[in-house]
Amino acid sequence: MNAFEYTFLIPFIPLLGFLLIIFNFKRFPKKLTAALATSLIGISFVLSVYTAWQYFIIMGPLHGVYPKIIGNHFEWLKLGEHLSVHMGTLIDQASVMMLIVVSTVSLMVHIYSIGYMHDDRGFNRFFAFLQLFSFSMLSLVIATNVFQIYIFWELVGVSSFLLIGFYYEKPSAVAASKKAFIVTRFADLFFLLGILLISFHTDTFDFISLTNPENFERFNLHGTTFLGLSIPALALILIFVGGAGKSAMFPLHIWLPDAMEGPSPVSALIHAATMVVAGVYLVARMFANYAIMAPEALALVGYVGAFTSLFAAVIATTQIDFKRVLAFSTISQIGYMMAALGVSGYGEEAGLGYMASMFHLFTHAMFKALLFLGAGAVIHAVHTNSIREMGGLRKYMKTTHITFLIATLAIAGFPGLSGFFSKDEIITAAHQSYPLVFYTLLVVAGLTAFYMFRLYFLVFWNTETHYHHKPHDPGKAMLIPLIILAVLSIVSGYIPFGEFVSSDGKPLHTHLHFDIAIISTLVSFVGIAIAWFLYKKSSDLTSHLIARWGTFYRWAYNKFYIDEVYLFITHNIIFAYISRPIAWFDRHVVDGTMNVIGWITVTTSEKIKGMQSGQLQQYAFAFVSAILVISAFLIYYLINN
Amino acid sequence: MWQDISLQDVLIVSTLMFFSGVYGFLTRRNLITMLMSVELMLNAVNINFVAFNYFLHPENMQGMFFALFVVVIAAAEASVAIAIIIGIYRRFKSINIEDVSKMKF
Amino acid sequence: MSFLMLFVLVPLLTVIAILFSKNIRQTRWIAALGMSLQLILSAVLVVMYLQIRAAGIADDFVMVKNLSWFPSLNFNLTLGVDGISVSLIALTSIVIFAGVFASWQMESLHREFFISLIVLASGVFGFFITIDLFAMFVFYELAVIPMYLLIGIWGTGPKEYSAMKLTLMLMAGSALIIVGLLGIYFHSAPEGGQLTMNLLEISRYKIPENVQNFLFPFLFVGFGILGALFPLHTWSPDGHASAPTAVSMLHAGVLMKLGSYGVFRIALFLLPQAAHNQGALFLILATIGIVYGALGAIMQKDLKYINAYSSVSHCALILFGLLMFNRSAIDGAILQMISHGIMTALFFALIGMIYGRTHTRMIHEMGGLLKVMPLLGAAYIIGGLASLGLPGFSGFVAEMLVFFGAFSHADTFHRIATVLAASSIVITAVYILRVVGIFLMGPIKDEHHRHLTDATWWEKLSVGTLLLFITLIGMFPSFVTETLIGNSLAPALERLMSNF
Amino acid sequence: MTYSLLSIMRQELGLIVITLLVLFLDLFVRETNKQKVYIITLILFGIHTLAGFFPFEGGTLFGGMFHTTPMHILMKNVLNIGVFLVLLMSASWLIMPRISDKRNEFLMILLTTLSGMYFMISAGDFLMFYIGLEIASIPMAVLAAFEKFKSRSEEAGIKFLLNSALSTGFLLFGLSLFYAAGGTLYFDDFSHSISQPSPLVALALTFLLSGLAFKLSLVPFHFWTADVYEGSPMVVTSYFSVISKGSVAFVLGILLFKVFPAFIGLWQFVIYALAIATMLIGNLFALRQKNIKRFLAFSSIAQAGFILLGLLQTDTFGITVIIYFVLIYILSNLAAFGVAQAISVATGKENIEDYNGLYKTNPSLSLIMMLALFSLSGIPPVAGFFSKFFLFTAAAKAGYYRLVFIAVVNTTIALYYYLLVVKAMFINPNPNPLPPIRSDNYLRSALFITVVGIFLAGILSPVFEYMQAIVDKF
Repeated sequence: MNAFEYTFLIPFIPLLGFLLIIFNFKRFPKKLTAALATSLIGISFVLSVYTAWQYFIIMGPLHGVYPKIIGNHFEWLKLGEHLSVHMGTLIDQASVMMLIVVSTVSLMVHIYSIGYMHDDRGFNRFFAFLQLFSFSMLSLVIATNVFQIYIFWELVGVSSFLLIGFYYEKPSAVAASKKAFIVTRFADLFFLLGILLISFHTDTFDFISLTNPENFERFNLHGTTFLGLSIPALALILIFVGGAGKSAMFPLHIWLPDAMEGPSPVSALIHAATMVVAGVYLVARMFANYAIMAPEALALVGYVGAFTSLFAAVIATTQIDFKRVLAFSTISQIGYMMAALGVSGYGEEAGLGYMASMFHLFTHAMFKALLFLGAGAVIHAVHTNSIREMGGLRKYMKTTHITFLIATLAIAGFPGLSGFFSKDEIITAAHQSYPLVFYTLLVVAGLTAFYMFRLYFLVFWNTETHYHHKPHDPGKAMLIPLIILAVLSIVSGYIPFGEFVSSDGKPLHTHLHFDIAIISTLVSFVGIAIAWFLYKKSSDLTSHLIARWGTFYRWAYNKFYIDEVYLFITHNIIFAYISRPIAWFDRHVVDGTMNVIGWITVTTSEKIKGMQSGQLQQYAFAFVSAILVISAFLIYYLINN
Repeated sequence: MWQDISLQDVLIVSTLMFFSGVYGFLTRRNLITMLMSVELMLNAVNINFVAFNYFLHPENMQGMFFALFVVVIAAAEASVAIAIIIGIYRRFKSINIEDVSKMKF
Repeated sequence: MSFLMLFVLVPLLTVIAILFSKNIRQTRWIAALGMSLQLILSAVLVVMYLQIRAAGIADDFVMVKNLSWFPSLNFNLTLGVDGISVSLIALTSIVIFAGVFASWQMESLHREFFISLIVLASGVFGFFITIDLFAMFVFYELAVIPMYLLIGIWGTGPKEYSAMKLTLMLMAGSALIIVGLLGIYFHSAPEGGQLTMNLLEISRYKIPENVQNFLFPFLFVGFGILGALFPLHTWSPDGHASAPTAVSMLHAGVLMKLGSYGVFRIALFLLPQAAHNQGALFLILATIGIVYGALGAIMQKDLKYINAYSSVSHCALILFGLLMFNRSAIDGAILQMISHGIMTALFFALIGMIYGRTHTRMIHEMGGLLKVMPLLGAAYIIGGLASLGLPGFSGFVAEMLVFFGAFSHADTFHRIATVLAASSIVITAVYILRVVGIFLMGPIKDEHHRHLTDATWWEKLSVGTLLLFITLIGMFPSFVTETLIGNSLAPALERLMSNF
Repeated sequence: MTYSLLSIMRQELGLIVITLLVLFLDLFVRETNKQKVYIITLILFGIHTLAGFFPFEGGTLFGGMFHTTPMHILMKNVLNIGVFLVLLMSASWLIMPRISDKRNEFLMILLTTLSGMYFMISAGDFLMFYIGLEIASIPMAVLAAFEKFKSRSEEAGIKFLLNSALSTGFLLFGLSLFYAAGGTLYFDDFSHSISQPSPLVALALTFLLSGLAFKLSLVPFHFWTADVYEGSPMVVTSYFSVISKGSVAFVLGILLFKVFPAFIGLWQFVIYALAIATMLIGNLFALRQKNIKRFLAFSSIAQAGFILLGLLQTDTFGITVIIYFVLIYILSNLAAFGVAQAISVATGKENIEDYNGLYKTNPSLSLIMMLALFSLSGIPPVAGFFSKFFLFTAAAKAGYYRLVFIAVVNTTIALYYYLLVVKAMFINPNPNPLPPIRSDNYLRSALFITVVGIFLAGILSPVFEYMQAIVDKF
């Protein structure tokens, strides 16, 4: 018996909603669907908050450590002698924090979607999928073991597929959904191999035993290695690849910008706040393993994160699609979180990076969701995605403007807003041990401020375009989430996060590092200033700059042609040189062999027909020769034996 | 005189007869001649039976009797064959075996 | 009179009843009734089986009943089931039940069609309820032959060619099997005594190793042909593409499982040492088959071809799992039999239904069908997701069991094979999503398609039944893997492992 | 003595009595009553067939020249069944113009050949065997040439007769050599007198086997088969392909197992090689036949190759399997010929092409044909499967796994061409299929019997077990 048995309800309530809606998707009126879905996710939200309250406040740390509690679980499947997969809920710092994030954003998006999707034919379908996603994501975050994570990992993947391809009549949406699914699936293959490898050596999936440093001695981690890596390093790198796929780390990031084909609320929920950080969450879940068993794998995580962060930020500065800028920004920010994990150590003060990463995950979820929802509101109002066709919107969409500004400031690291605090912790953590990462992140901070304000100025200031319909603020259903999230974007920075979430369960007392904060703030201001200078009003300067930096700009604008590389590999190499030849080979060689066997038989039959000449004497000749041959053979045989 | 004839001599004759029968059967185109060749073969066999009986197993008469039966049956065979050959001649206006090959392959 | 005999008698009676039917209405209702009864019987069988196991009876086979057939040769009709055959019987009745409803509108020569279909099914049932090799072989052949007529008469496209190829290749497989069976028969009593075809009695002794080595390829390849063993799978794409809906369903769904079941029950179970000696070779073929089938499916243009290649890949995974010689992999392989059986039946049913409306199976000639027929489209997508191994559906569990089982071999050879096999989950995703993207999503390509209707009640029933089971197994896999199959794996495993 | 003669030779005597009766009736009845002679013959022969099944121990006559045991009687019974079916099937043909005036001759000659086979089977020495063989084969030439108004029939007759004469010549030459080697023509003495094979024996064996192989139409002694089968009237062809062949198979079995067991090392080789050649060549030729009779001729050549699988080892199981196989083969082949006969008599069509779309107009004929072909190719649940499987079992028992494999692969090839006919009837479209055919009751009852047999003789194991029990006693 424990106090958290009810936690299984948190994911199951949305599942119920999904089933109810999907089986009645032709029958339910829109209002009923909206009310049902929103209230169900609302219940989940309340339960999540209650859980957090109970876990962090009522229960608090036991002997100075936050315990990991199995809410409830049952054996789902036995995999071999020792291994079995359980389904259940694991309540600990990270999962409770994630519960809050997921249920909050999900609730906001639900409310927002009531307004956003109001005129859409697929209203019921949309809410069903949202519920499905919420179920999968909530189950993922409270998974008790890595295999359960994998299961729901796939399910969130498919929900994401369904939602990206929501406008399935649009070829680009179909292509995007396909791409998202296949790229993440590709990464999941490595995740699966990682799970196979690590479970083979540790005989367990369960986080409680798997990530407990006291158990590490008992694990049988010796064995053949690959490329000189130790077994845990290999396994953890494989798992990280899985996470990288879902979290759109370089070079597996290509699906995320395309995923913006989905409706904006989906982008906010899945591709900004929750699913895409699953990779970070996964690494965080197994952080003890990374940090203690395979520091080299963790370093890789850090470098990949930092590089991705920079890479995506550079691309973001050139994009003109509203949501794509945000998508690259998301990639960049997740890179931040990954980098933070990578630079972190395990336990006590060394675990600052871990805490910072989680902190940033939390705050980022709030302001990035807000940004996307704001983008949705704008796009809803002006019916275009291109920021070139926007401008001066601050006059028409006041509330949207303000909330968007708050979010932009938050992501840019403006002092006092949530992003400022979390970023500060990350940069501090990097500063301690990884100078390269530290400088990269610093540059990225500046770039972030720059491209976000570029976006902001281009959309809300700059030259006003001529609009067919006068844009206006959206209705209440959409505004309320914006406002709530804006508030959260401001206040969430003031949560003493380290007290609640830390690498080893012990509360971590953090404080603002002023030296670092000042530097990073300055960098941000520089970014903002440049953006102000270039984009507040339309000027020729930008085109001059673009001309000056022509090649680089073009490369960045084309996302460094990574997509093309993939396209080339898949279409021109795998499809054209492997799959098509195999199809050909199968038809003509393998099948051909069978046909040739038949052909040989028939042809032989045709060729030997002359034997049956109709001439009696030829028959007799065959008769006599056969006798001679057989008797000669028999006599020879007899004599030789 | 005839006591000097050995089994070997007889066998040479019979074998020659047999295979000249076979040869005739294979090469002659006339149906009647082919029938005659077969008779030659059967008679060679008869010689064999009689000779073996006389030289090797004189204790009973099995070979002799066998030869007698062969003669009888050969006669029956010949009669049927001639009947059919006559029929053939009516149909084909020929008793050349090469003409009698409507069915083949 | 054994309860198991009912599984052959009910189809037989159904066939006789259909002989006297007057019109298509009667025919299909008789068929539906008969096959529903069969479905109920299977449910009863599952319950009975569980009760027997619950009563603590731990025999390898239960409900064993020996009906003397050819006493002088000791060929008997020995009935008996274990968890594996029980679950496959259940699979068969599910698929044939859905198949009857999927061919509800079979107008031409309807009586002959349903008779052939049910004869086919009774062959399959017979194969699963007997444990005497001779009787098994009789039923096996019985199941193969109606296929020729079914494809040849009611098929589409190059049906005669496909039917002929399929029949001849499978008969060539039988040629190998006969040699293997006779070899086993004549070595079934190494210590003297009566020769026997009874699985249980043969398994008491050890067939000499050189004999095993000689016979194993015959049996493995022989059954492997039906189980789509690379490179002898080529009957499958053409055969499936040409066959009428219910036949594709039954064939890919159940008949191909006869092959894998035969491999497991006969080749591996009776010749364990040879399996170890030669396993690596066939494992390579199975691995190639997995990847090859999946890659081959990517560039196909015909819906049925895609599914046929996908079946090649999935069935190769069954063989792959079986050749891992450990509990979870074999468990997974058998679950994969069931899962693939239902899944592929679902696909073929849907393809048939879509084809019945659009009169084309070329994916590029269709588009946006999801909008026109949301139920069928959605079912296809769900089937596709199940096929690419999405958790919550049966395929996922099966694949995971196989991979985990395979991964417990720590040597490089098995590792590489496993990684390659696992890579198929990505390729599968590629071709499934490709086809879904082309013909279900996107804009409507053909204006005529705009007015097509969605599923009728019998189609819903057919598809719904299959979907229900895919999901149920996916949600509660332990019921199948542990309760049904679990303890029945022990005898085979014991024999396979005893060599270590 | 007289009494024992009557009882031991009762089947032969019965048959001869029936034959003579036909002769006399034919001489004395009026033209209008000739059909009644046929019916009387049929009834008498039916009684004769049934009487054969009374259990009887058998015995020996003429100092061992003639002997009969339950096994011999079983063989004769199997042949009787076949002949009875042939008689039933011949009814519709016998009333055709230009045949009807000599229909009773046909019955007589047919029964005469059967009596020859009886003697051949029951022979206790080579003389009796030879006489039986010739009684069985010379009238066959007459039967082949029975439709003498057709040149093909005449051609068939002469081809059969001359070829048969040649083979007889060799066979006799072989017998003379055996006589030289063993000094006796009695089987019992013979098997005791020589125990070591010599080159002379090898030569003699080859000549003897070639004579029998000719009758059994084994490759390469088979060439006459197709031409003769095609040219002969359909009924005669069916008689050739099942009864004549079956009887020779029995005799071959008896000779190899009872007379030459000492030379097993020699003849096993020959049988092995002939089996492969026969199955393969028979199948390859059958592949491309257009005429149903020629098609069935080559198929029957291939079937003869399968019979050899049962002859590889001298044990009772082999003999049982051969008898069983011949029974099933008689039933299935006669069913196929029966259908072909019905179509041929009604429409004169004998080409496979003409069968296109037959199922539409003649479903039952097509179904019977299909069953027969499935049985011939060995598909369960029809009887052919069981007989083939047991043949394979026999070969495997002798250790010839590779031969079994080759044989089964040949089954696959055979299945291909059998399916071609099935395809013609069921699948091939045809705007003008043959009209619905209504055959007479005799043919229909014959077909009914064959279908029942095809279905039940396999699944019902007592048929096989009955044979095994009888042969075991031998």
